[in-house]
Amino acid sequence: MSRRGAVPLALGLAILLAMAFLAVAAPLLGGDRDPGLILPAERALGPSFARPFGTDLLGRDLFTRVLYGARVSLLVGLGVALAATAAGTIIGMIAGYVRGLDGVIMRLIDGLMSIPPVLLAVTLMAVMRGSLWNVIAAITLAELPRVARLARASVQTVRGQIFVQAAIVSGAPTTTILLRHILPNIAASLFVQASFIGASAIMLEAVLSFIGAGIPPTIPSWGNIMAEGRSLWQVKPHILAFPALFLCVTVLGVNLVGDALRDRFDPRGA
Amino acid sequence: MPLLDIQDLHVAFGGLPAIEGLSFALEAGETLALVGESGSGKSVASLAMLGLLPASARVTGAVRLDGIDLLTLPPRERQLRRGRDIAMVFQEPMTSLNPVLSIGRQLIEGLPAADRETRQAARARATDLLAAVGITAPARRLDEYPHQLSGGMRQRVAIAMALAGRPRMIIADEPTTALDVTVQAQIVALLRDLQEATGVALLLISHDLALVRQMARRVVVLYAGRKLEEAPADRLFAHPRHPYSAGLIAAIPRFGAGRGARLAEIPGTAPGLNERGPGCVFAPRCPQAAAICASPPPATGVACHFAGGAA
Amino acid sequence: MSALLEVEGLVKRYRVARGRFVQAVSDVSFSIEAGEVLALVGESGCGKSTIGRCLVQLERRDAGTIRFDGMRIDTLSPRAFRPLRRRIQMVFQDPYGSLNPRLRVEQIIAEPLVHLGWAGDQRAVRARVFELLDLVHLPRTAAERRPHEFSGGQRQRIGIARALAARPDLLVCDEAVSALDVSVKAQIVNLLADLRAELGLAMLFISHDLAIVEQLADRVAVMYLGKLVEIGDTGQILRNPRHPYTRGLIAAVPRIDGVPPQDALLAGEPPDPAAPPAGCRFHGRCPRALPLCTAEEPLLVPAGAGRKAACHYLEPAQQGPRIALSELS
Amino acid sequence: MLGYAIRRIAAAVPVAFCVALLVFALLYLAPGDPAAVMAGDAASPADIEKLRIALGLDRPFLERFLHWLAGLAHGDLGTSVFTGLPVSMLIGQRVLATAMLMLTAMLISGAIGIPAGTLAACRPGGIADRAVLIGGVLGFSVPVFLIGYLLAYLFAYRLGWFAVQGFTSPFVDFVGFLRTIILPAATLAFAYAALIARITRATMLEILAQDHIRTARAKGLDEAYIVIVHGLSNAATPILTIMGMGAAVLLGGAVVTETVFGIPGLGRLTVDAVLRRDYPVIQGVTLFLAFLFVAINLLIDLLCAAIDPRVRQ
Repeated sequence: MSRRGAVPLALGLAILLAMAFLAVAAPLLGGDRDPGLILPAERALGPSFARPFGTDLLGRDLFTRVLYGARVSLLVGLGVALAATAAGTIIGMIAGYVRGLDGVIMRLIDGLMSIPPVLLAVTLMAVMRGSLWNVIAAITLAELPRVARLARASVQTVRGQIFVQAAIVSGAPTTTILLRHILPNIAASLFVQASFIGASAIMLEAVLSFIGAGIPPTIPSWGNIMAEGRSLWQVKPHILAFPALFLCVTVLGVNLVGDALRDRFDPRGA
Repeated sequence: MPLLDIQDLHVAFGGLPAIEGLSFALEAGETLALVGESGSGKSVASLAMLGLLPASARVTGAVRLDGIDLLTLPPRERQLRRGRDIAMVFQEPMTSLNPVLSIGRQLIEGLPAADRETRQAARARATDLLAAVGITAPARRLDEYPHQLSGGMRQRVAIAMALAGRPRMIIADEPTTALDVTVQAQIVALLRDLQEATGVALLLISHDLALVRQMARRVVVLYAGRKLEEAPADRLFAHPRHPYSAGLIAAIPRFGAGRGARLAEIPGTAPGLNERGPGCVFAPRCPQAAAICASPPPATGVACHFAGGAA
Repeated sequence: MSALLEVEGLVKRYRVARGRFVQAVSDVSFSIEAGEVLALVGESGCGKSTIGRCLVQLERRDAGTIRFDGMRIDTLSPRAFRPLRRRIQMVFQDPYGSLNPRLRVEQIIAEPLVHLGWAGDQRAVRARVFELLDLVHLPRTAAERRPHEFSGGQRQRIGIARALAARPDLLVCDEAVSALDVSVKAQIVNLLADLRAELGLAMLFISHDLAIVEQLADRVAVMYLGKLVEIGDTGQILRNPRHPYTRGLIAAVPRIDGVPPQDALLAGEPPDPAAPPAGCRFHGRCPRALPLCTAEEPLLVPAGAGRKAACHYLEPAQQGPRIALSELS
Repeated sequence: MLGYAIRRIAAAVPVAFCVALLVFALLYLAPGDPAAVMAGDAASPADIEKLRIALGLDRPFLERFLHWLAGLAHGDLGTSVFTGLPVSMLIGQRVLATAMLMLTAMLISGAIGIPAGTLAACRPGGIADRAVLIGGVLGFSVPVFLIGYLLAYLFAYRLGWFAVQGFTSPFVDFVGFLRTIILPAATLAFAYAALIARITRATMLEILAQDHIRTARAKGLDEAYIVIVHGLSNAATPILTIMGMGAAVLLGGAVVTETVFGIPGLGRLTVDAVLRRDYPVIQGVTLFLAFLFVAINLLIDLLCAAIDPRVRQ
């Protein structure tokens, strides 16, 4: 069992560590180039030794910009995974344990879930000024219902188990039951879910920026770089290709880790 | 020649033996019980006979039906014998029927081709089968779904399904365990009546000695994957020769013994799949265990160094 | 004199679907004296487990009163009930599900000690845990291990140790030995009998196994479809059942020697509890049912020798045993 | 069945109401002043105030919400600030392209995902199983743009088999429709097929291990018959349910796919409205798509009830 999941897990972790390294070391690896440095003489160059990823329409170095873009993606992925999981778990635990609130909370969650996450995030971003924190907030809200539903379902499953009833008979107060008996038994599935939320958030940020509703264009993010390459995709595909490839590999890394963890916790896999 | 002849059956999962060297025979029309507690391998044995174990199981030995070894048959031929030669009734009436197909459909699909030449003929036969297992308004039940029936009714349907292929023997794996006592008694009576009426042989698999006592002529006692004793039921219950059989019979709560009567215990617990050595598997819990018990017990007769050889 | 536990007119309903209710427990009354074992028997769905759950407030009763030591407990809020949990404990059926797989055995057994006001220092708790492990015949090394390292019987011992931790006066055993193998079942039944004698425990022993009930219980209460149909001294009831259902139940018990009297076998199965029959709930399966039984519900009335039964046409009281039980096994 | 349908439809009403409330409240509560955002950075405070009054943004929440709801009841989703056209009309013009895109994507994904997942479950560890596992990870990891541009670059730009941009109605020119729809639908289907294959595999693995499958085998039935009739009939409910929830993936993916392939659909409408800060359009389209999602799931629940007698109860 540990053997089967070991290779993908190692691969996923390696990808994530490499990306994290690139993101942190972006100023060093990108040389002295500023990701925002505009060189009109060097517009839309193809990849070369000096400019491994080429340049964009304004003559900015794409390699440097892609490295800086990793910062945005990882920050969004991690930020949303943490925020959505924390908030969703609390909401789900309340809905799953306090019977009176369940109906109201779940109708609202169902309503929120009926709006596809991309659309919800886009809508939110339409009203808010584009900024990294607003993007994280919008995506968190879009991903929240999934976590809340899973948490609620898990709480209800565990809550129905006899050891929870035994704890009640043993006089354990509600906080003890939630924190000692229920939370540890749902933590594994929430952790797995958090990794998938992270992957989804990285993807969503790219979508938002790609359609022009995300991070402001002044900050290099993979979605922004792709948005800039959109108009010339037939003749200058490299502008799109490099950030898309990085996005792909990063999300793959997160998904590999998530899958491996899920297989470890629940071999049936859904 | 016996109807079913099992020789030196071994089943292992991932190198761990679940059944080791099981041999017994079943005559046509006979009722034989395979008795054991959980982990004894009794259900594994029944699934091995039908070839229903997962591919990860290693099965060796011989399961001869009319002299033909089922284990060496090509999968397709073996599949055709299931339901026709050997049918099976499972323990859980709540889960052993398909919840989304109607009772009629599940009955009819198991009928031999000759019995379902036309839709009407198939329905008529299915109705007869339901009537035979004591289901009231059988024609109406054909269009109902399992969840609309009570546990006892579902078990009757499962028995009707086993009869559908006109088999020569039925394996009943804990057929009454999941049922309430009053319903249990009804199913026992039904199985006994059906056997009398059709002459089908019955291999009863159970942990319940009292049930075995009521139904079986002969009994094979299994423990930790090994056969410890085989005897006619009367003799086994009167004079068990293996210490485990004796302990098991003594441990049954006796109705009518009166308040405060103490049950005979067998200390300890049965060994897991990875805790079974070459010696007697019961020795760690056996009151008579001695040094010799670390060596393999006699291969024939009662599997005990102290039981005095062949039975 | 007041009993340790007095239950009167207990009713528990469950909502099954839009406006449809199942009356799982319907107007049930009984009492348990200090140190007495009352067995609650019946088939699945008869409401016996629900009663146990109401006693420990895992369910709230819908009507009726529950008195413990003369004090009314059914109306207490969960918070107010908590001090009483020390005195009423429960052993569950499923030895696998009833122990939190993530806790060590010591933490499991100590849970009532921690929450029910026995809190001494760590050392005192540990000493009590060892005492309890000794009591249920488990090695003290078990304290450091986790539930999955134990067999079903050993787990059930852990569950019993937990229930006894706070030194309760009343133990509710909900099918506590049903899930165990024969050879292990005997161990646990004997353990419960010993503990009962040693600690003077009162027990509500919920079971469908009449043979075990006979060995453990002072009195028996028989339930059918949410109703109490017969209650009284164990020997009396099992030897000379006066309610036809009790008689059928006893006749259905598989016996180690030969076939039980077939004439007493009950036909059919309990009807849907959501739509119980009018009149006597048992009339559809009763071999002796008469028109009165479909019209009028029989009351639980004295039926001689301190017992009660709810039937319009009681089985005749007999001097000697009706079924020669002692010769049966 | 009828009773179930009525109950299920009745249950969808509060959800729909919550959706409406949420869509409205999100735009109301979100930090930032729509009027200020709409007017742009150069606008003076007076301009912003004028716009606010014009949009009715100065009224209290409840009044605005009720007013909006009343409009909804008459099919009035408001008027586009940018084009001056009714939002319902804009949606009406573009709904066909999106509906066709989603429908085609659903067909492609179902046709690939269900057989693949079933085969994978029949032989765990086999080739199909590996393919589904790997395809599953890739399907969730490869961004829609990458597949979209890759397919467009290869099959439309380089090979010229399909149209690079645009959409042709199937009622006008079916061949033209196929030339415009296949690439975007395949793009959209990628993640959805992966989802269906995965859930089919997981569900079938679970069901093939159930007792009633053992019963069917003990009856001597053919293995293929067991998998298809006994297995899939039980797996249908969970698979369909996940397909319904996964429609969110399709709806979200449509936003990107329509941008990549220049399809004049609802996704494109949303993107344009966002870029122009055209709030009534954003609100209208979001609500419409959310209702569509609720309706798809309602339909799927009814389908499940038709298949599984237990659901009907």
